[in-house]
Amino acid sequence: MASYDPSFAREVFENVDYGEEIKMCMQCGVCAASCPLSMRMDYSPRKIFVMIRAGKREEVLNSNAIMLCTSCYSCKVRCPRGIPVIDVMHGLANYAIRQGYTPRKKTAVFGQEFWKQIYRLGRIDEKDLSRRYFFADGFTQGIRNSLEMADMGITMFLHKRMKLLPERPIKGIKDLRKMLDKAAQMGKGGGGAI
Amino acid sequence: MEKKTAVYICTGCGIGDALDVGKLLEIATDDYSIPICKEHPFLCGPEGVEVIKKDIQEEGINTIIIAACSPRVNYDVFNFGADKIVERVNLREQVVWMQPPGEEDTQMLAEDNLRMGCSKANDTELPEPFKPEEEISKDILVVGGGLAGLTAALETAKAGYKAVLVEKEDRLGGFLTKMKKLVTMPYKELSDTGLEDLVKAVEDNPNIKVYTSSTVEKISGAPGLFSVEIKGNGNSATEKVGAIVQATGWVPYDANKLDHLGYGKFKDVVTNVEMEEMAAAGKITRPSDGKDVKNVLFVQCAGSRDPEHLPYCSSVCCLVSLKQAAYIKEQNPEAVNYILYKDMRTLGQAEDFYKKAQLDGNVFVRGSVANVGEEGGKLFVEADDELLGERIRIEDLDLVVLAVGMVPSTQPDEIPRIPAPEGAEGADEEGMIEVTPDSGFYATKALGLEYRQGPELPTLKYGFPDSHFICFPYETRRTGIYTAGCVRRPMETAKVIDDATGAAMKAIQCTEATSVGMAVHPRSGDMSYPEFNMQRCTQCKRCTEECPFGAINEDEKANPLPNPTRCRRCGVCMGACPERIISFKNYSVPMIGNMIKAIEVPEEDEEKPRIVALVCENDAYAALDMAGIRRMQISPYVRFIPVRCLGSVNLVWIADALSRGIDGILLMGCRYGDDYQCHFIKGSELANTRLTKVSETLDRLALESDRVKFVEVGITDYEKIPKIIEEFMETIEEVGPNPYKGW
Amino acid sequence: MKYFLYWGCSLEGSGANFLVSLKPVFETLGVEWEEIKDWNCCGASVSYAGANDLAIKVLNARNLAIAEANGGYDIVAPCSSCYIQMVKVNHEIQEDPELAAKVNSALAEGGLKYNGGVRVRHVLDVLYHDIGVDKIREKVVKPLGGLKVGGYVGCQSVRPYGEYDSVERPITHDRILEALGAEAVPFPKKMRCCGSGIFLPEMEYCFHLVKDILEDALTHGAQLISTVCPMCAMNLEVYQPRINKALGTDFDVPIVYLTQLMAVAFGGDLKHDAALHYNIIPPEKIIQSALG
Amino acid sequence: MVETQANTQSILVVGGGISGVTAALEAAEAGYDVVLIEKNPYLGGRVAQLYHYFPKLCPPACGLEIYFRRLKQNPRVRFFTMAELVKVSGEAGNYDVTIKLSPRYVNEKCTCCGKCAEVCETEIDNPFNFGMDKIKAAYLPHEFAFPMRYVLDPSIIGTEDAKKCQEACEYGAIDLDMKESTFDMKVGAIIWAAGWNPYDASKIEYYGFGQYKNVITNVMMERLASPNGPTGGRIVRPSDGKEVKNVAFIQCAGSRDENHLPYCSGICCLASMKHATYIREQYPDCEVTIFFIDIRALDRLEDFYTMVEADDKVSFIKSKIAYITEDEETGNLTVEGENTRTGEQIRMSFDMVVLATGMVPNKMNGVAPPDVTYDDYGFIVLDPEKPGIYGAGCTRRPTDVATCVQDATAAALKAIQSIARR
Repeated sequence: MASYDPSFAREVFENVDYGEEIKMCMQCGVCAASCPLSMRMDYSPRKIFVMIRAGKREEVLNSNAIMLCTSCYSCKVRCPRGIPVIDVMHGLANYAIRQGYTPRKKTAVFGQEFWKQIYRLGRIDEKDLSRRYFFADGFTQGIRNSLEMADMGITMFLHKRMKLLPERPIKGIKDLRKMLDKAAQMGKGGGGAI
Repeated sequence: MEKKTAVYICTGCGIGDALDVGKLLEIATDDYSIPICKEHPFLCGPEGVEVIKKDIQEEGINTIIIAACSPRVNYDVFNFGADKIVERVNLREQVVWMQPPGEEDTQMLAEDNLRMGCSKANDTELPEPFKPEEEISKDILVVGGGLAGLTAALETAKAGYKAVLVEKEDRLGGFLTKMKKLVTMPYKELSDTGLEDLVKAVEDNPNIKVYTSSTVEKISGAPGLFSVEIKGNGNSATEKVGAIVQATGWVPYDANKLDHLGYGKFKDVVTNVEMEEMAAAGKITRPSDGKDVKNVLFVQCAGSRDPEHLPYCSSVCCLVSLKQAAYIKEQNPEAVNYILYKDMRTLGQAEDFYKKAQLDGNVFVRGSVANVGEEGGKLFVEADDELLGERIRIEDLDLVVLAVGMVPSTQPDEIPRIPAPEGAEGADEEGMIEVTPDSGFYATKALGLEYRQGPELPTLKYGFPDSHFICFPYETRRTGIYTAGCVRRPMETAKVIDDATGAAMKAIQCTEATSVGMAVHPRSGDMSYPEFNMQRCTQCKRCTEECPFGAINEDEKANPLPNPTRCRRCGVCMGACPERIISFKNYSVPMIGNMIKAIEVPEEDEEKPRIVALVCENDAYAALDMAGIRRMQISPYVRFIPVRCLGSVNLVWIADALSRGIDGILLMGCRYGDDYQCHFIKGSELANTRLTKVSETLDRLALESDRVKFVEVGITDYEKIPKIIEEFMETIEEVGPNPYKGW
Repeated sequence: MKYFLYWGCSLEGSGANFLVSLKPVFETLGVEWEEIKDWNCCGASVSYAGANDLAIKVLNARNLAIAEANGGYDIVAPCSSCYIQMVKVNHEIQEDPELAAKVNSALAEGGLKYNGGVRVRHVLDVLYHDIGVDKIREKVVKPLGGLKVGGYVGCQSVRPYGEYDSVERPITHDRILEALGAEAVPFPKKMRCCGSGIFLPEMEYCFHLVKDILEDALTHGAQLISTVCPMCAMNLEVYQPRINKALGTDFDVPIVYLTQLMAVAFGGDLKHDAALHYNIIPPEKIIQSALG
Repeated sequence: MVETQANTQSILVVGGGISGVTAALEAAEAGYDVVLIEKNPYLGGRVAQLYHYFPKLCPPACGLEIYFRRLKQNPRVRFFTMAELVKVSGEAGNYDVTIKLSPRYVNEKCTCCGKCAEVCETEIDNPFNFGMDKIKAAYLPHEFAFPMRYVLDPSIIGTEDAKKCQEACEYGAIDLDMKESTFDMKVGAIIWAAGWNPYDASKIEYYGFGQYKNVITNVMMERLASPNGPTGGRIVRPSDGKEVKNVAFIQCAGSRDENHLPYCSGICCLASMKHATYIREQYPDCEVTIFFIDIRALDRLEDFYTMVEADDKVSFIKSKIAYITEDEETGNLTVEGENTRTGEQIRMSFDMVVLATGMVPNKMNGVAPPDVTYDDYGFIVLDPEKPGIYGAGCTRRPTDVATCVQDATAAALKAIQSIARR
């Protein structure tokens, strides 16, 4: 039998971006039904919220739900209590990764590579991003991934939908990094991912 | 008064085309020798009305028979003052709009309606309002000095009337005295109880006389004439009042019956009432060791919404627990409140306080308690968490608060027993039986009414002396006595204040109406009242037993002692009386009897059966009009006679009718049973039970009991009416014509 | 009418046909624009996996601050993801002074400050409200004679704020299609999500989302689908062969940008102005048959 | 000029619904003079449109009949239909008010014979039935209409049709020259009982009301079930008139929703349960599903919930529905939600969906003197500091009929307190 433990809820309120918003949830489930991928989730967003209240830390931070948000905003638009469910889910994803959990590793890696590149260049270089993403699991897997997706790359290339020159860092990249570092420090729960 | 009667027949709205009006006029002139009989193409038009007014002025007409549309319309046009008798004969809705024009049967129906009208007008007297020797008091007695009672008294006084307030405790305030804060409009934050100001306002008001540490010993009399004996502090006083507001409040449901929730077993399991007292007294601590409180769990619906305990919802507990959770947070922001609920019931704007409680970080768990236990000096609760979908355990609790519900102060701890009447089921070996909630002998003592039907207000299921009616929430079965606040329905403070103000309004209104001899709801304004011809009374007690409002007392010899100001003018007593000694100036047994006699009964060989339908004038009669407005066709053989209430139907009418050759009698009344719609509570039900006794009469006349039938007809049942009539006509067809025809 | 045009990262790559077609369309409609100096990525998609919320806000605030300091024209974002990121951050900064202070103390590290003085617009907003369907209709020289187009709205172009169109039943996209002479076929799933930024890592799940959308559009008679979001375009178009393989479907629906159709209708060159040859599933035939 | 005999001793009651009529009668029967105004051509307001009351399932017409009889025989109440309050000034005990009378085009000579309707050719959407059917432009609002008098719809004034009606009337009851008029009077207190409007369901776009024929609102359901409704009381699908086999109710359609009405409308749970009984009475095999957030049945009304819940064809699912989509061929509706008890995704098909829309209070827009306070949602607040004008019924809180009547009775006393006579 599960024991309620309010400490995790408090942890979420204090350390997760938008975490305190879940206080207002009245468990109507409209978010779950509005979510395009909720049927793929081990727990619906609504269920995640009730689990946070119950203190199910491991289950929540390990759940694929917090990584499967497509950012479609349907939940936020409909929530009768005005909870930005999407932002809470993003916050949880970020927090889980920060805490060393890796639900949906691929998405996590993709996201982290994405951010790293922003931090490095200030912009995204799509081909470089996908390369890094493919090779995240080491070289051989990288080759395998690349080959698998090669046809797509080539098609995109043939249809002029791939930037040929490698992306250069923006001029103000140094300042940008300073800003991001500061933000990372000041951000909720402190400490960014980089 | 010396009657001068005139008949006016309107030929408008198709009446003239469908009927032989000349023939109708003849009947009035010849059969009823009415001096003035006129027809007019547009009687309700200015010219038509002028004709009547002219006759009133020049001929001194004071009794006017208008044969035209239904009395439900043009009531204002045909109102010629209180000193005139106006009788309306319905030729439009219930004749020409329902029957084919020019037919013989249509004409016969119209003629009978006119005859009945003439006969009725002849038997009608102008009512004289009841004026007692004693002076009418307009003061209001308020029993109970809680929020409801204080409000009722204060609002009464503010309107310029005097109030007498009786409170059993030594200080005013009732449950408010135990409360720390209130949640009320606009439900954003907690607010002060405002008790001091309220009590001060009451005590300082010259129009309010306050008795504390006192109870009402007994109340005799009737609206406008109540005499109240108040006992307290060793001495007693008598007050004369006109009407009464009972605001005796509620008691918390007995938590000792909730041991499955750990009450009594664990010191730190308390009720919301004990919690409130603790909070009001100062700091909320653990009863067991006086230590600080950090984790609290509220169990909602503790006993409420539970068939084993209180099947109803106590309405206020959700808000109360949210309020008490706020106390805990005020005391220690780090504290955790769990609210274990079935449904959060924060209606209307109160939803805002639910949101506040959420914002404060209280933990809401939808589910039900499985077990309450103790471990290492701390409580734990096991529950089925509906939304988590599993059995959960909440530990380390300092306090478990049971949100117990409200029981009306009227609900007796032990249900009183009385000697069982003949053949009653469920009587014990001593022949005693539990009284039912709707008996005047059921409720806990609060008023001590010297009423033949018992000392207290009859209550509904669960012991609330509430109204049975949705449209008339202040209706009680004791005229001039109204209930307010949580005694009649569990309600939050905001509603208590409105409710008490409304009850005061009703009480004041009753004294005003009584002072001019008028009836109160539902026959508001009616000046007539029943008069008893005592010489012929056989002390059968039917009237005193059957009056739905306990209006009639009894002397030791079982003679009825009427109390006209308690009376609602329904005529149930008139219907009950086998000796026909009860009558109103404008409504009596002979009057309806004569109307029936006025109906022409064709010879058997004419094959025109005759049916008399006695219909409730509020519902069934209106439904018939609707049928007419919709131009529905029904049998032309039925003669409809409106009655105040089916309960006023005296069996002698049935005998009269049958002995005159009427083939069948139909009673059209309101729904009875648990969800009865009769505005005189028992009327239609009584009519129905009395019918079962009619078979004797029928046997005596050697007639089939099928000839008499009771049907429930609601006001919107007009679609069903043709079928009802048709079916009855078929029955009559089967049993054949009444052998008494032509006797 | 002058705007900052913030096209973001993908319009230089996978969404190139959007940008190529947008420029001549703006020119025809007399929309003046300039690029935000040294702009940076908006941090859309799943960047939250790598950064906390404040960092992402600051990222956007930098673009807003630069725009504010250099004329403060409305920023128009063709990419729905860029749009939603910026408009969201902009709202939150404008409504929450506490947040504004935090953001600015981070911006200060690079000597920038944002006062909340800029307005962020979606390209649909500008086309519909600033320019208007009448003006668009005027400019049409080659009406898309009854071409049945599924105007796919997706998510981020209107949700959550619905500043310029209904969040549940948007119309702007369809009205513009109609102004071009095309027929906007109604299909309920036009508001459902395609998988957006997590499509690549969550392909097998997102295939189903795209399948539902394409099916719905086709069953309601669409010959091709138009969109205003590079991510939608990518997910709906490029993965079709894979979806067919994975789910046994046989999709071959051209996915074009609204601006490509506009460029064509405005009489632009199919290649040079409308960049139709950038499309992997060729829309030319269908479009030309419509032009007759 | 209308003669009201009103003065600073009189009470003006605005709104002739159950609250207004109650307030007027309770005051009048205590001996006070009342002027009652109603903007519709008949009294009774919203309750007149109901089929049954919960929990007794009895017809409102029954109580109204008594109310109207009390009104008929009480000389202290003067009432005006098609009348609106347009101006108020002054203070408690001494208000100057202006009343606007809209033309009915039918005068007191009307006998209700119905000839005008027979000849009138123009048909209009029946306002009494929320436009679910048509009526002649010369019409009696409904059978129980009080006062019992016809009305001409302004749309036919100046047309041949109107002239036809006039010629058809044998009693000179049709007066096409009637004009809008106003009159002033003094009153001592005002009771604002202007009632409520159903929340506009089309604003909840994802439910498709107004787009999908078989998505209706709770107030429309009352008319569908009423014997004098558009279908003669048969509950059928608007799209094809078919009998219903499977109906969904969506609670809190707009209520308890920060995007719409943040408050709870108080009555919708019981109304939907009542509607379930309507349906079950007509169709022994029809399935009913009620989607809710919390079921709110206070006090003894819980018994009604218990009774409906016991019906095995009625099921309650805790879920806020997120999507309704229509099958264009069949007109059936698919609803999507999450069953929050089981966590399962709901995809259920129904042939009719009823939206339990909430109550929006009618404010004293434009006419209110400064001393009326409203809460955040436009409900009138009873402020002891500001006597003279009192809200009654649903202008104070969204609530049921019984509470409205209690509240209106209370308002009557408050009004009496603030008129001069003592």
